[in-house]
Amino acid sequence: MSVQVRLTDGPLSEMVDMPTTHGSGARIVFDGIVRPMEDGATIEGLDYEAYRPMAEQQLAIIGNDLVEKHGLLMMDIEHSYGFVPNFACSFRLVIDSKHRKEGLKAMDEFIDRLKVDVPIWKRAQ
Amino acid sequence: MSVQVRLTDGPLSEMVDMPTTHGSGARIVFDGIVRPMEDGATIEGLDYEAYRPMAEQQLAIIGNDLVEKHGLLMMDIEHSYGFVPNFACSFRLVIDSKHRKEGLKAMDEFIDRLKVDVPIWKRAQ
Amino acid sequence: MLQYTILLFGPASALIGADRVVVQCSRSYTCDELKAQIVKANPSLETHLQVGRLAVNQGFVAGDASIEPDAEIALITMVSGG
Amino acid sequence: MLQYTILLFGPASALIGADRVVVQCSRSYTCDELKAQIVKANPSLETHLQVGRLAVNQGFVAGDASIEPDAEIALITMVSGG
Repeated sequence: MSVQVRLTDGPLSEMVDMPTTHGSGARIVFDGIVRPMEDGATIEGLDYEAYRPMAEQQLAIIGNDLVEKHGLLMMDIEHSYGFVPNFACSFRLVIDSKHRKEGLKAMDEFIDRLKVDVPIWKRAQ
Repeated sequence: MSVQVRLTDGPLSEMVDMPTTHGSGARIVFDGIVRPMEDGATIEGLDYEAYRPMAEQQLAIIGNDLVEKHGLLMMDIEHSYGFVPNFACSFRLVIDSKHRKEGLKAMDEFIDRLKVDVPIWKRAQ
Repeated sequence: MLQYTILLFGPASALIGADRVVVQCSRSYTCDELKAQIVKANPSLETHLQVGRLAVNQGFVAGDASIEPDAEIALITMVSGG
Repeated sequence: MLQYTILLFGPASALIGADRVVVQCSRSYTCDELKAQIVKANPSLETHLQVGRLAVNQGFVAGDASIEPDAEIALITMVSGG
């Protein structure tokens, strides 16, 4: 029942080989991708400003809450700060769970809470 | 708005590099993993028997339904037949969508329908 | 004399020890009629036919749909993919 | 004379053109009192303080929590990660 959190400068690289947790029947990976349009205007990418120590703590708090609530096996959380160009990945959430239902539920809840409680702000460039 | 379906003999390999669809803000990947226990007994893996032509058609029908219903950008569906050992992947669903909500919803619905309408049967080995 | 061949898979196939059953008939059946005839000829399949559906030419059909004897017919019992 | 320093980020920081504001005081404030004092000293931040929350030592706190002046205080307005 491990939770890992990383803040990364710039876009996230391709997902590294991460063996699924023993006993896991489902792995779900969510990649948040920067879209080339923001409010109808064409952009180059997004600049993420993070209050880094608190963002890390909040991500870990949410992760641990949801791991406990849903009985998940593993959660790996990575978010960019700084500039992320269009089409690149700025956020990745990996969840291993025994069954899919709780994993999908946790993923949905995680992203809801991310958008309220994690001090990261984006600005179109 | 493309839907791809593949039935593969044996376990699915690591996900190949698949660029996200233009305009996608979310990619969600679900991996179904064979667990080493079935009904409390230790097993070597699962043997999947598929009524292959119909399984492919049903997977495509479900995929196209959900792509239309949720306005998804891309769905890639792969399922094993034959023997898949413990800890290997037997099913992978990749969804690209503009936003995460519809992608997560579609993933949940897809798996519900998979477990009702797709003629594939597993047997513990 | 007409003849329907019904493909079996998974638990239904294991139960019968064969990958198909054959039903003789003097006229075309609807899907529901054919299910009843399969049970009549193979009583051990009754439970599977209660929860299962027939697929015709690789697609599910309504109970009152008429089935041609030369169609590809399959009994799709409780599936378990994923 | 005591002094609170409040870190700003994102839109709030852009609005003020600075990454922090300072509030002078003669006694310790609760979180809600400090928010009121920040608005008083920086009226343009009012909207941000209405929707935003104060974090103390990198965690959110209740409105009636007392805040030590030497704590690390930050104004967390509408976030937009993901």
